[in-house]
Amino acid sequence: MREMTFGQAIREALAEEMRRDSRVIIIGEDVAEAGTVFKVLAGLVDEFGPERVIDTPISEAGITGVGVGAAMTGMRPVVDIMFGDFITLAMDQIVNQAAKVHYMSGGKLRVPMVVRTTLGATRRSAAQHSQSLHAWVSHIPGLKVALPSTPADAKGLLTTAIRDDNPVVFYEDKMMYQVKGPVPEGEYVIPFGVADIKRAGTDVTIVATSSMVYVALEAATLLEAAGISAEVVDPRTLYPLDTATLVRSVQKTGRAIVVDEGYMRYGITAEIAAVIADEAFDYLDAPVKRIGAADVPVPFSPVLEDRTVPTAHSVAAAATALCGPASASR
Amino acid sequence: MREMTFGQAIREALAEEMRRDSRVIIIGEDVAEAGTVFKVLAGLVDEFGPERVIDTPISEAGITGVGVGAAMTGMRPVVDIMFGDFITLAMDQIVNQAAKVHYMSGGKLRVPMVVRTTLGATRRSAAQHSQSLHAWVSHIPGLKVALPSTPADAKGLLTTAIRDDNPVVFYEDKMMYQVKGPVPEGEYVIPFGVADIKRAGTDVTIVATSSMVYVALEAATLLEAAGISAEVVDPRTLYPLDTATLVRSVQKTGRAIVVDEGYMRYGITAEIAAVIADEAFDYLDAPVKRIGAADVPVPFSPVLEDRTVPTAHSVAAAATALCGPASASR
Amino acid sequence: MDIGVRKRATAAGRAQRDQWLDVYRRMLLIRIFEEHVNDLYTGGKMPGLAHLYIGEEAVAVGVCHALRRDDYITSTHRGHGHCLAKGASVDRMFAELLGKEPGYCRGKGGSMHIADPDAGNLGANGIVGGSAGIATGAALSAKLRATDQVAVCFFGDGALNQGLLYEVMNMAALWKLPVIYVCEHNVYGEYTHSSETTAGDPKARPAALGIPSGEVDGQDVRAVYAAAGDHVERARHGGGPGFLLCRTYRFRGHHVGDINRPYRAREEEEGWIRDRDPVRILGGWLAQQRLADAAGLEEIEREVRAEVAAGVQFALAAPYPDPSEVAEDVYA
Amino acid sequence: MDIGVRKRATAAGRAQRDQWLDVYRRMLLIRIFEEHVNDLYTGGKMPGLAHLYIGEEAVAVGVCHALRRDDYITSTHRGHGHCLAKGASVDRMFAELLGKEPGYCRGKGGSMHIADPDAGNLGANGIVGGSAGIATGAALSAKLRATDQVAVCFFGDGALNQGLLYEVMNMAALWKLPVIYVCEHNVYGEYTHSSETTAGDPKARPAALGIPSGEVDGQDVRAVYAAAGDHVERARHGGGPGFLLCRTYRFRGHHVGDINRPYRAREEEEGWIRDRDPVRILGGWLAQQRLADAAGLEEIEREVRAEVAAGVQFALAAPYPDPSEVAEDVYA
Ligand SMILES: Cc1ncc(C[n+]2csc(CCOP(=O)(O)OP(=O)(O)O)c2C)c(N)n1
Ligand SMILES: Cc1ncc(C[n+]2csc(CCOP(=O)(O)OP(=O)(O)O)c2C)c(N)n1
Ligand SMILES: [Mg+2]
Ligand SMILES: [Mg+2]
Repeated sequence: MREMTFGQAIREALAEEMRRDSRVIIIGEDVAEAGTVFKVLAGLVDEFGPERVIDTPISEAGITGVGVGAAMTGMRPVVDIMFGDFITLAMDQIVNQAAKVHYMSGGKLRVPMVVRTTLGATRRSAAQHSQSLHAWVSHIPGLKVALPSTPADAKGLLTTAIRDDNPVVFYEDKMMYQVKGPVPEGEYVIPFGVADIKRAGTDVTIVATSSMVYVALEAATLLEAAGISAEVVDPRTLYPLDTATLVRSVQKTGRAIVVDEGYMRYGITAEIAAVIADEAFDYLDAPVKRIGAADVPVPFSPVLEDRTVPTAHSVAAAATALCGPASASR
Repeated sequence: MREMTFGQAIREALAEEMRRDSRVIIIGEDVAEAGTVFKVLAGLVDEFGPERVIDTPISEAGITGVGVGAAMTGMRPVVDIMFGDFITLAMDQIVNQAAKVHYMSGGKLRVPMVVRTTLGATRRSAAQHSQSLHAWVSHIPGLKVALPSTPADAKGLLTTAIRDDNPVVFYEDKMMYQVKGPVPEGEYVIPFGVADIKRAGTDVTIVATSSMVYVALEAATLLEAAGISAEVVDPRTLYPLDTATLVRSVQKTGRAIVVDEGYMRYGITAEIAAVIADEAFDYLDAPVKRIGAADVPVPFSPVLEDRTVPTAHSVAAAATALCGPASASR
Repeated sequence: MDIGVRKRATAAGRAQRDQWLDVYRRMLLIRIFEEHVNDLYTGGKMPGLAHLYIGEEAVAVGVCHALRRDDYITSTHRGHGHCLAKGASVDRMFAELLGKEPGYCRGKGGSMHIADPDAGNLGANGIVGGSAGIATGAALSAKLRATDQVAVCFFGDGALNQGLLYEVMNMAALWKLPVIYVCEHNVYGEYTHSSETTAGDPKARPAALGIPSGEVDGQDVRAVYAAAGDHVERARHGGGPGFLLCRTYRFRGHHVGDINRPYRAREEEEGWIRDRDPVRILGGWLAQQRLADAAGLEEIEREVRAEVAAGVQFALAAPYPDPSEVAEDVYA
Repeated sequence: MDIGVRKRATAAGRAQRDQWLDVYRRMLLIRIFEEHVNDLYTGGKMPGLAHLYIGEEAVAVGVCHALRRDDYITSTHRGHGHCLAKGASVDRMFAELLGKEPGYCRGKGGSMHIADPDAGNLGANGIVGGSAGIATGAALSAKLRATDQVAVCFFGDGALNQGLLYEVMNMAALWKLPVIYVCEHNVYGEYTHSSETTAGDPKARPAALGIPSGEVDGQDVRAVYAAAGDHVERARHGGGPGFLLCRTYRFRGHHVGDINRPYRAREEEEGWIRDRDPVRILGGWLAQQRLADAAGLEEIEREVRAEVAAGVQFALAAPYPDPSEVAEDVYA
């Protein structure tokens, strides 16, 4: 299969869906000529014109609200919120409007809108450009949340997001745009709520999201050298969450670590750990462990920032600690 | 001890702190003459004047931002966000500004601000006036989060919040304002991060927040009749979270249920359940169970809304199910 | 003047008369509807909150009279009038207010969230100013789909201080979107006078963005209709957004429970109610123009009262939704 | 004229000369500082992003020259100039940009978050428009504490479209707060021309709220100083907020990595750089007024270059914070 970058896969999904469905439009800051600050949308305006790839003022609440209204009246907007940190400005439109319109109207109105935004640190961008705030929207009924880790998943999940009749918040790790991988040609759809086992293993389950999948895979390699066989499971969507696949994996391995780049406290890892601890209760040989961003605003200085993110070594160490005593007892 | 309502206790804490410290001011919509829509602040403007009890335009982001700036420059504002649902509009100011200023400035600036807001459903106020969104702010380093359940706790925790040099988000359940209880006279401070055992018990721990404490206590009474002794633990602050007390209780009872009025998914109950499942792993006789709001936008119709909130019966039923088989095995 | 012309003139006159009688009927419908809401609420039959539109009827009716059925509106917490003016039926409105199954939202929305997309009503909103984005997005959609639909965003004077409004008005101005922002300036936001919360002349705010901005007596439905009509026609033909400030007054409390209203003077209230009642103003004009006599107007009132009473009965008798519906319609 | 008067006149003339030489020095300091930032960045020594202020020096320096040290400012992602103009020292600035321990924020803030409260600088902000609330709140604080401090909020033309700005300007107008909103209109927000994002005349927006609103040539530091001074004096004496639109241009890319700049014409850039360089404009005026000669200005430049070079050396040699500091200062 042909290889392409994560960013190109995003672009391809958008281009294919825009060709297929004239209701699909893109709205955001510097999305047209500039093709976004990450250059992910480069060229789309040339093919689809400024009527469908719309440069906006710097008004995150406003453009999200405009997206909601357009979605309610026959369009399928893809709203671009440059940095996930800026979703703070659009929470009312996402949570009180987009997420609730269908329900509040007794099912009569729909909001087929995608909010594409980013997460992830280590770009030395400091506290307001580095957050992974995907827990907030995952908390809200009415929203769906996807966060692909590979170029193929990016294409498949974004296509699904655009075709979904509900508001979907779609998270891309800024550090992954250059990651390469095989991507199916033509229409490619991945259903929401289906986790993907990125690596099979038997001793410990590492649940990892977005770019943490790479951290987990690297950890798995380290662990393999130490004689521990790790299974890496990528939920791919946080809502709907494929608990069945997660639980099945842990029933097999008896141990689980959850890795996500957001904050641990009241975050993604809490939900997934709680679900596993509950549903795989009788199978667990050890408590479920969680790894996430350090509990601090993201600092600028590289020597500090590097201490805030999960690494293959920290994940491997946690897995070793988890398997150690139990392995010994086997 | 004299009795007063939850609302009166809030008012007393504010009045006492405003007398004690001229830097304390109140900013919000209809806080002055009207004393808020919940009448909680009635009379404060008469004592402290419109310079310190400031009626604002309907501008949640703006008033929060003004609060941050005032807090950075020598004042101690208490910002009133009428409904917790409207915090959606102020997330940038709370999360990207208030929570991070101290850290980003290398410790030089401080934001001693309290955001008082509300949570809780069953007022037939529908989807945009009934949410319990306290999980969001609990997720963010730099913020502290308190949610008292009794009038005395309300006074003690609000006093502490006002004296804290950090931004504190303070949640009051709208349905609790008329709840009465004893409240200490004069200065009364409750340290953050100290859970309170509202009822001692031996068979099951019910961790409950805010008004869910009453639901849990009622459930405990029902359970007592069924021969099950429930311990009700109120964390009182979500950050800092008194995990030691929670874990100690579960080490004793071997079973835990977490009840919070927010959504379960990626919410408060997830964090608390994950912490207990981890730290009390060797003591748990059954998986930790969670109870929260139904996973839907809050509906208007009473017949529907009543189905969305935890009740003493649903909590008691969960506890019975949890204790049943194990009790049998004892 | 030959007979043909006279006939045509008479036909035009009749159409003109029918039009204003219809407008009168609709204003009265809102008035009487709201009086019944008040009674249902104080009688303990309606849960939640009720923000009555009494006194402001000319705004919703005048503006919606200038709209087509397929034009869009967004509404507010004080939204019953907008819904009725845009074509909602009384019985399903009441049913929604009581949380009943045949309500417009199957009881899920209630007073603050009635939506009626069949009539172009994209929904009321419990967030002050919260629908400004939706209305603007609907206008963008109309433009992109190349229909000639227009969107109207109703909001109160309090909503003038929500930043979102300026963000979306800016986009509407830049992109020449067919949206009209209608500010219902009833002088108070909750319990605070607008002079304490709103600096400057509200009309100047959209004007600063290059949006044609006018002001009208919101108690005079014919004036509202004329002013709205200008904005609608311009918007419909590609001329871009408009802003209409309607000076009005809510005759009742912020919500039904707001009884004492210490924040405003009784004389002020009485003055508006006595001199500036939009229903009476139109009724007076109809009489003066000899387009209707007292008996005719009474006949309309009888019909309206019957319609409203039937609506109340319908709603009271209607079933609640099945509790299992609570989990439906979360996702499409 | 007796000798006393002549002496006083000469003293006044000297003070006047010294003032403008000082202003010149400060603008040049920013210019040369930023050139070194560029080099550090392209040389791979500075992590993150660098938004250079080159071309806009007269705005920060002109405004801050009208302020007292205890007055407040809030700054932006393009904030180095504001920091230096308000009194930050070059060495600790560079240290912060390199994430070093002696930096203004101990390396935690970096380019977009430098704060220097000792000099009244409440911090740069990575959220476009994000500091408008902070500046307004600082003004409220000054008013409540009855100091006569003034707060200045610097922001770009792109920030004109963030709703927060209108929410807080409204409050500033209502409460007559001592805050001046200074819009650095450099024509672009990132890669988009302001005409595509900003409807109407920006000055009209605050004017609509009743805020005195003016425009000035942002390349002429004396004009900026005069205009800012008027606003500051009014604000300081209880006259309430002001708004100053400074027409300027960023000579470089949006950030250092913005090399090709396809979104704007080379001629446009060259025209501004050739004709509208604020440092050269003041230098020319100083020479014309015989307040300085070429040698004098060169001497200043030598001193500034030495200061900046020393600052770079200081920062390069400075230690990183201890990694354990990562967990400090989350809570006070
Ligand atoms: C964002 C937000 N803030 C506050 C409220 C509470 N609230 C409900 S109605 C209202 C006053 C609105 O005033 P206005 O816009 O003038 O409308 P009116 O009630 O006068 O029709 C307020 C503050 C709300 N619903 N939403
Ligand atoms: C809320 C928010 N949205 C978007 C961005 C990304 N961004 C950074 S700078 C910038 C352009 C700002 O333009 P302007 O205000 O004119 O300032 P300038 O860069 O021209 O000095 C944008 C969109 C941001 N930092 N914050
Ligand atoms: Mg009003
Ligand atoms: Mg700019």
